[in-house]
Amino acid sequence: GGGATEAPKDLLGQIMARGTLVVSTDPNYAPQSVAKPDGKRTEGTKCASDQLTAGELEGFDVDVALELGKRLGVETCFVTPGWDLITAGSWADKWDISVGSMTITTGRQQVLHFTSPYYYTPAQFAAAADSGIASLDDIANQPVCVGVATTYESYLNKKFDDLGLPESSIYAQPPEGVTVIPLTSDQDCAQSIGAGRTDFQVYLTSGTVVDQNIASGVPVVKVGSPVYSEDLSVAIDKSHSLDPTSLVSKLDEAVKAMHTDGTLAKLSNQWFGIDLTQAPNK
Amino acid sequence: MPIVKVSNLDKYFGRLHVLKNISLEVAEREVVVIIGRSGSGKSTLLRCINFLEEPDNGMIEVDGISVPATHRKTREHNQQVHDLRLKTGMVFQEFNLFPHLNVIENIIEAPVTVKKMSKEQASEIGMRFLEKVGLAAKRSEFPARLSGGQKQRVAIARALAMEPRVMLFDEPTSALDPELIGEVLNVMKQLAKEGMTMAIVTHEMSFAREVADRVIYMDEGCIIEQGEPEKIFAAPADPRTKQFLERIR
Amino acid sequence: MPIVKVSNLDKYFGRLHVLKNISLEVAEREVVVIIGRSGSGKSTLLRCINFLEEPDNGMIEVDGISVPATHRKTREHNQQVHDLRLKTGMVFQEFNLFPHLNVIENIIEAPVTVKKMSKEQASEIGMRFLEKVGLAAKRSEFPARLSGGQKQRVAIARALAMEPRVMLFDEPTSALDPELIGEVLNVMKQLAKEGMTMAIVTHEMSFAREVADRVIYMDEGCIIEQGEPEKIFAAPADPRTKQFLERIR
Amino acid sequence: MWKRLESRFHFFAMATVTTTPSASTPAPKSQAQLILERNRRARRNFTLSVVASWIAMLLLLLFLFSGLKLKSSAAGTQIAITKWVETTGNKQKQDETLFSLPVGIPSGEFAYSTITLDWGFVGKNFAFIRDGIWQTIGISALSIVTATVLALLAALGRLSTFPPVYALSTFYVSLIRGTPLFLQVIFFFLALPQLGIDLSGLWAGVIALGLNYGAYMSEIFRAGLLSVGKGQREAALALGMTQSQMMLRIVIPQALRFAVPPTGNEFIAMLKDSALVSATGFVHEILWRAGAAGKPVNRNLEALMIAAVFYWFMTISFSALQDRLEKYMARGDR
Amino acid sequence: MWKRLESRFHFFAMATVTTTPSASTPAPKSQAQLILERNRRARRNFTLSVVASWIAMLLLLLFLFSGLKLKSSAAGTQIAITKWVETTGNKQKQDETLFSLPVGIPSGEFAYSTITLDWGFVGKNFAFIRDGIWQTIGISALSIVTATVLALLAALGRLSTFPPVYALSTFYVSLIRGTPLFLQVIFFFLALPQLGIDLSGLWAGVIALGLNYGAYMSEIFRAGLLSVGKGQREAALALGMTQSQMMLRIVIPQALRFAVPPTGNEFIAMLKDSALVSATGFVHEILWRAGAAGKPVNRNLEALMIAAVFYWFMTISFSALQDRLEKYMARGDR
Ligand SMILES: Nc1ncnc2c1ncn2[C@@H]1O[C@H](COP(=O)(O)OP(=O)(O)OP(=O)(O)O)[C@@H](O)[C@H]1O
Ligand SMILES: Nc1ncnc2c1ncn2[C@@H]1O[C@H](COP(=O)(O)OP(=O)(O)OP(=O)(O)O)[C@@H](O)[C@H]1O
Ligand SMILES: [Mg+2]
Ligand SMILES: [Mg+2]
Repeated sequence: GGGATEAPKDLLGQIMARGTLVVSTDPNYAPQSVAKPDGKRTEGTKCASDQLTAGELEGFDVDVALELGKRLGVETCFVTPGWDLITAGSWADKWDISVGSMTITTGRQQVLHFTSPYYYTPAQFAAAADSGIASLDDIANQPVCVGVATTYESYLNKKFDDLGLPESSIYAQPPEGVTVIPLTSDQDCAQSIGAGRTDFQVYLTSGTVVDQNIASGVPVVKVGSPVYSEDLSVAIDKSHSLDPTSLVSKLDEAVKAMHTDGTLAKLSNQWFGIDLTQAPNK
Repeated sequence: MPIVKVSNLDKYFGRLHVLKNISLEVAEREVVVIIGRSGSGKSTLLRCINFLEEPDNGMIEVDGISVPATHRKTREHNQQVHDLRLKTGMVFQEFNLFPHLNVIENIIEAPVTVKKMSKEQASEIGMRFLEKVGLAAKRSEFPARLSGGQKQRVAIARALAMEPRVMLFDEPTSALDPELIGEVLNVMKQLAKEGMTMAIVTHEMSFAREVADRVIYMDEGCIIEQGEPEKIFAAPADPRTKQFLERIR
Repeated sequence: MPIVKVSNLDKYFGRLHVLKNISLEVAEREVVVIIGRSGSGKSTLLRCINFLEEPDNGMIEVDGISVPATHRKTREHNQQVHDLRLKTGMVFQEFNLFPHLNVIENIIEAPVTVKKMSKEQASEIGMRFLEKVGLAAKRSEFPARLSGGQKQRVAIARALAMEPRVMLFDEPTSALDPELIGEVLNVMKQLAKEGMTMAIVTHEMSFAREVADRVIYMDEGCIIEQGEPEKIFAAPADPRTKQFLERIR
Repeated sequence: MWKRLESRFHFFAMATVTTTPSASTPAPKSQAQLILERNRRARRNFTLSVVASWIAMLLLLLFLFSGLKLKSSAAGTQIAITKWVETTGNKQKQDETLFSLPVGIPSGEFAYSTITLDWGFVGKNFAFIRDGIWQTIGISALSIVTATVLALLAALGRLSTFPPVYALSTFYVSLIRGTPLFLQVIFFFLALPQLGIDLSGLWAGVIALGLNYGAYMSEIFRAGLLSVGKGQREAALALGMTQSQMMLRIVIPQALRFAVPPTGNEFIAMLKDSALVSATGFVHEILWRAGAAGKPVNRNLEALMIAAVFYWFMTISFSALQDRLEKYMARGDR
Repeated sequence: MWKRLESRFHFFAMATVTTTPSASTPAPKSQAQLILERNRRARRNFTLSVVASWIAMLLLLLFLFSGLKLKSSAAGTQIAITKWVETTGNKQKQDETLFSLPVGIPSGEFAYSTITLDWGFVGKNFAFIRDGIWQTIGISALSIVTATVLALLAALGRLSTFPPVYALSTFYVSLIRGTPLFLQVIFFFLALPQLGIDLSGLWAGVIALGLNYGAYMSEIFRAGLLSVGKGQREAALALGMTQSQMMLRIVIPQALRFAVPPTGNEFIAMLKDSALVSATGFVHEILWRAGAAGKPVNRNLEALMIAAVFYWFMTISFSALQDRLEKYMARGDR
């Protein structure tokens, strides 16, 4: 919600007047954004009592959001609505922007403004370590798990229009004859395999998630090289009651500046161990 | 001038004509006992007098407040019914004490909420009537711990505490063990002696004989015959009355 | 040889000693009426005879099956109790008809489930007893549509359909309107005439006088005196009996 | 609601039949007839007013989701009802006035807008979401049967005098009521395989739902069992029935009747909780379909509203069924 | 469960006091004393057996989550209990035998493994998840109060003879019971602002939960109101009370008592449903914290189990409170 005393003309004005940038993020993706178990509320924060502060979250997205706030000259506060609510737009002015590794898709562009991408992730197949699946060819005619309503689901279903990615971002055609098994989130796929379920052996998600799965001890391996690359970007609600255009261009400038001055590359190396901020070219 | 006057009362339950053009007057200080077979309409008549049942036709008058039957529950009608109920006290077969309140709370509930009496004043009056029914010692007991006879005596005290002009009793001893009937009837006899106007539905014929100024025999929604108890019990005019009295021993 | 033999029966409810070393014999074809004040233990005695209450001490014998009181519910004890219950029929104050079954279903329920009789055979026997209590026409009615007197007569037919050797009645008419008491007492008189052994708790003194072979007066868990009805009613030996009989009219 | 209205309508049907003869013989009506008719009229008026109020509220609800806008116009002497439409050609949208009401007096500037839904999406996905009805009903029905059996066993266990049975029943109820249904579904789906029990998504869901509702319903059933008076048990025992015969033939049939209304409540709740089973990914009931249809195109609210319409419809149908069942079970009460 | 045990323990306390004098005077015990003692002993044995069974079941539950493995070894004449441990230095894991039981006879080859939890994760996140308790309790308490008020109003409305009130109450119950709680939360959070009503995440959740549970509970309250016999109402009216005095002073107090146990059931369910409020992003109760802690590191089950322990604990505490309340309200029954 707002908190300005004199009615600001647009969203950017409201943020400046309020002194806080309210960012929505999904705290279920390591290492993009994670709640710190031993997190402490930042002292002297301007964030409302039902918002989280810098001290309570960590991760790549969190650091990017903090940096954006810094460049606007305001404090960054976080809220954690369900992922569906964020991607659906119509935020009812409850928060200002989303910094949540959101892929730019055709559908989302109808309801959200996007800045230019702040990084790119490869979409990566992974399979249970003991499944014997070693190449993309082995995946044909297998059941494949994805998070419901993700770009991975659209890709497997060959709905490239929904995906809305440039030709150059797609490295490989989807395997033939797969049965798509959409679970509530990408994480549930790895979890099912980890728990010893045998309903499927393969899943498709972001390469960063697979890395994290492997690191946390789930017995899976990467299958083949990435199949496409997603442009991930900051999103702003089109239906905000205040005009968001100046905010969008301001954030776009900030993202571009963070690319050029190496801030993003540094953060990517810090959290992922590699630089994912360079635009893909086949 | 009668204190209760029932004129041309009709009552239907669905298609069932339960009271058929009943007229009845009760004089001040009179004790009327109503007898009759099960289903003859005795309870319904009593319950129409204080509008626990809405009559379909006719007029009820108690102590100068006369309320005609109506099917429109206007504000005015409701007010009249309320005033009329303040003139009458009722005692039920099943006692109907409020189980969540103890004895004295049961008694002062209505004086406090209806008459806006202070708790102290209501308690004082309540204790007076509780003593009258011989239960002053039970003032803090909950109803569940009383015997049936004690419950009914509290119920009588509760009705009396509103200081009504007429008391209506609907089979006050039918739910009691034979041994406990006596204590309730004694309280009622005492009330009659003190001049309370009473209308009583009962199967206790010896009590009726002793206390009643007038006995009314009802059958199928009509008053068949009425008169002094000696006359009714000794020489009923109507064969139905006779048959009923024989059956009930 | 007596058909019912109660020996040295003790029963406690918590700390309350309700039956105190009661011994009692009932001969075949004998009608015993038990009277006494409320709380004197009449119902408990009756209910101990068919082990609806587990006695704490003593022994019950019915028609050759003798069951000692025990606090260990062994399989053997349960079997004995079951056999004993087949020898006794019980009629309660509150009828306790099964409300989800109609009249004839109420009656054949036990013959079919307990005695594994076929439905046809059970219905035949059931109808015989239903005729006996004069309710053959009501065979398909649900209990809720019967009057109290009819309910109790069905309850009697239900108990009889198990062809017990002894019938126990616990205040079978106390929950009835005065007019309806007669029809139930008539059925019981008929039963007595046909030679059924019966133990009856009741407050109907004129009935007791007419039907009982022996009247037992209980007080505070003890049998105070017993004897032929003429003797008990006309000249009770114990002052408590006398006082009780006076109070109850 | 329906029960009450239904009995009213039933009453009308009767009334029509019985008043016909008096119409053909225009004899003066008796007092009884007049009173009967008056009472009947009062009841009918009540029913009609209730139905009218319901319709009014439904219309209000529809209006709130119509996307229409009330605006004062012409210096506040008119109220315009406008609609936000896409002007052909460019993708811009703008208000189009549908009609305006003159109010005469200037009522000041105001604008009241309602919720705009994408009806194109609704039309396209209606059938897809609808096809989940059978899955929803299927899961709920399987689960409620499981739950009923478990609840009955748990309720009987609570009355047992054999300590392990008593303890098992209280432990089950406490543990299951004490932990979230979501965890239970996940547990049956993800943890049981580690114990060597591998359930399909559907069965993991059904068993978890059944266990969960069984625990809650056991309290209902226990109340039902206790509601059957001591007299009924004693009558059965006195007739020589064993404990189990007494339970099966006398107590449980009566307890079930007492338990039907709250069990109906539980079933209605379960229709919606059955959506949790979708979390296992192998069941595609209404709410899953709503998510699948709405999320990719960001029409979550629309999709949920479609699902809600079906749920509401199912609930009302089920309530009607339940009323019938209650009436049937109350047949001994007439 | 607790109620029953508690009253038993109460009984022990009394018993101890009363048996003391007989110990100091070693007179022969009367028959009454012997019988009393026998009955008391039987009751105590029951309680102890129940407690023992509970403990056994808790231990079994713990064993299932212990990660221990039963394996036959030494040609099937021994059963080994082993644990899957990280051998220091490398990240490899392997079975380490804790101890083995000789069974003597060869029992064939078998292995039974239980669920392995990551106790390190549990230790690290326990406090984080625990801190959600107050949010959970707060939302639930606010919501149950809202729900109680709404349920009472709706139940009274159902008894109203004024058609719009009757219609409103039935419409409310039907609509809310007919649609999913999740939709209602979303509606209050994101759709209502379009109608000009802007609620914070917490209040949108509380109001949605309150409305939802209010609808279900109204049926409970209606049953409660109906359970207060006609005689009570008539007695109140005959004493000159108005309809509202009768309701407030006589009927509702008795109805509430009847409604306490099922309302307790609802509150226990609500403790868990309150998690839905987290979807708004502004409330961080137990289940949200469990998700946030567990999902990023694939420790969902562990996180949920921690949450479950808290829920169970809250449920048991609440049930104990409820028992007290029931006893207090039953004071007129003694
Ligand atoms: N609320 C009601 N709805 C329908 N019928 C009723 C209602 N109350 C009473 N009746 C019927 O009205 C008739 C008269 O009933 P009422 O209770 O006045 O009789 P009564 O003389 O008091 O009988 P009893 O001695 O059994 O109390 C009976 O046929 C009864 O079934
Ligand atoms: N289940 C029980 N638990 C505790 N006390 C009981 C129980 N049943 C009866 N009592 C008590 O035992 C005593 C004897 O009761 P019983 O019912 O046998 O008396 P009764 O002679 O049949 O009286 P009434 O004429 O009132 O039926 C009473 O004091 C009663 O309160
Ligand atoms: Mg009557
Ligand atoms: Mg008795």
